[in-house]
Amino acid sequence: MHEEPVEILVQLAERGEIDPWNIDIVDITDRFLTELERRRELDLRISGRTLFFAATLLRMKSEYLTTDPFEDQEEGDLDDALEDEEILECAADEAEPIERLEREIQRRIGRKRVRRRPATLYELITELKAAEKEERRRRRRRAQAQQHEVPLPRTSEIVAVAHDEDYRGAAEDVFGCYTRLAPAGETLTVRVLCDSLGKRTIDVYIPLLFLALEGEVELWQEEYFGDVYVRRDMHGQSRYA
Amino acid sequence: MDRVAMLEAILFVAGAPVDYGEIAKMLEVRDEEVPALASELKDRLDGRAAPLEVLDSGDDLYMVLKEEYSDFVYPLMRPEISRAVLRTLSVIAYRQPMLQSDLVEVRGSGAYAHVEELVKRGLVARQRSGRSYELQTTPEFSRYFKTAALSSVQERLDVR
Amino acid sequence: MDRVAMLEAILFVAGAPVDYGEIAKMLEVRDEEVPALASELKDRLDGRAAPLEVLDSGDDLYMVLKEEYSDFVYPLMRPEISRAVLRTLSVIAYRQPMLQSDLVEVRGSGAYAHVEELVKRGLVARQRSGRSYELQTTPEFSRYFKTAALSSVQERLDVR
Repeated sequence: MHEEPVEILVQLAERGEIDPWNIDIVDITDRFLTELERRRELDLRISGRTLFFAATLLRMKSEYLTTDPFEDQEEGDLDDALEDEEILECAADEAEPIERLEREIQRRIGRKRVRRRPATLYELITELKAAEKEERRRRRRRAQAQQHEVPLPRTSEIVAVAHDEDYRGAAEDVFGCYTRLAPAGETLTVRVLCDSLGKRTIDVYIPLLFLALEGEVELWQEEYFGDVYVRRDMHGQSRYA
Repeated sequence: MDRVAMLEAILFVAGAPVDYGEIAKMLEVRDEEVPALASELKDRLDGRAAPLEVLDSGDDLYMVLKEEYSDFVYPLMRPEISRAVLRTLSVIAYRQPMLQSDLVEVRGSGAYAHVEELVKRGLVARQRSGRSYELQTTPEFSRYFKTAALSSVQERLDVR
Repeated sequence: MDRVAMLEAILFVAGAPVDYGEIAKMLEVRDEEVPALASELKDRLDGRAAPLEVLDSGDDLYMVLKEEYSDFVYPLMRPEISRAVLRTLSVIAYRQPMLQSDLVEVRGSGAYAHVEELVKRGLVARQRSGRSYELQTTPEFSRYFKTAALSSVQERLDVR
């Protein structure tokens, strides 16, 4: 009796002669069916056997796939000595050079640990400076966001300011006042600037927004409806100074 | 085999500080003998003008490049602490003791993972304080950045 | 600064073979001057009984533990690659190109997992060949062996 191809494969796999992992069951089944059709010998009994063998192979494959690799490894570690003996038995003539090779590989691969250098104090300081800048930016953003909740200037007022006196002129006035009151870039409140210039909040605040936009000053607010603070942005390159 | 060379081999492979206890076990000596071996290794390294030095914390040994050589080689290498984590560390060092909640305000929510890493590296200590944690740098921090006193670090960090 | 010590510093941090060209650039010397510096470094290491050795392939330099020290240190320091995986890698390197089915014959069914790990580490390449896979080491693996002077073993490694 002729053995069918799939049955042969199953026997090979059961005997450990082939790796079920590497069998393309779909391909083999297709080829088998094509061959049967070609011979016009299609018969339900054979088909059933084909499916049975295919299913068996699939089960073997899934069993292989679901084996817990860690379970395997733990056993593997215990079996190390055994495996080593095994290899000596299997290939006595090769055991010695392979052992030498193994030591050489370990020496070189073991070295493979890319050393990372420790961070330096200089870098720590650099990062601190960066952190401070970051925080200022964050505060500014928050301040700007909150400004919209503080009495909002009406559009007509903004337009009026921008038209009546050109904004650059207004910004120069406000900046000049700031530098007089805070020559070293100290922090002031907008209220102080208004009092000093004798202007309405809106007439000082809008030019300040322009100045902040240009990086001349920083504006922030520490609490809702609280004072708005102004400070010279030391990192900005002043066009007015 | 030469125990001092064995010690060098251990420190060469480790690439990180190694405990006295571990070294003693590997060399089959008593813990108390480790410092003497370390000091002999130091002498040998100096003797042949090696770019390496052995840092002895009293608990562990660490073989690193001497500073002048690290200045030369390190620009070519990546630091072991990422910039983002280093930035978080710098904020903690500057503001310590600092609440973790305040830190997150400044550094964003990524700071939780940074603190985790810094605590694991032993550079930051975390202590429960009310609903948050209080953070501060450890003595290991000063050792890492090779500064004797924390106060001097504070001064040098005082960039404002 | 002392160029030989600078070379040692570079090799200490590298963790892999470094090209002549790269070394020459860092030391600001010509490529042709590198072998002389390497040989001077070898002398210094021998002079103070260091456990380190410089391997010179003619194209690159690699600083590793001397064999007797690596035999002592690696089993204790718990290398990332387990002994069993290392043995599988050695068999592949020795017999390459080799069918996976033949490997399993020699190393047992645990070899499937070993190959998986070695492929992931980029040390072994796997290519379908009929019903099995053909295995061989990768150029990444060979990079560490350019300098090997292992007679017959070396020939095996030069297969590719």
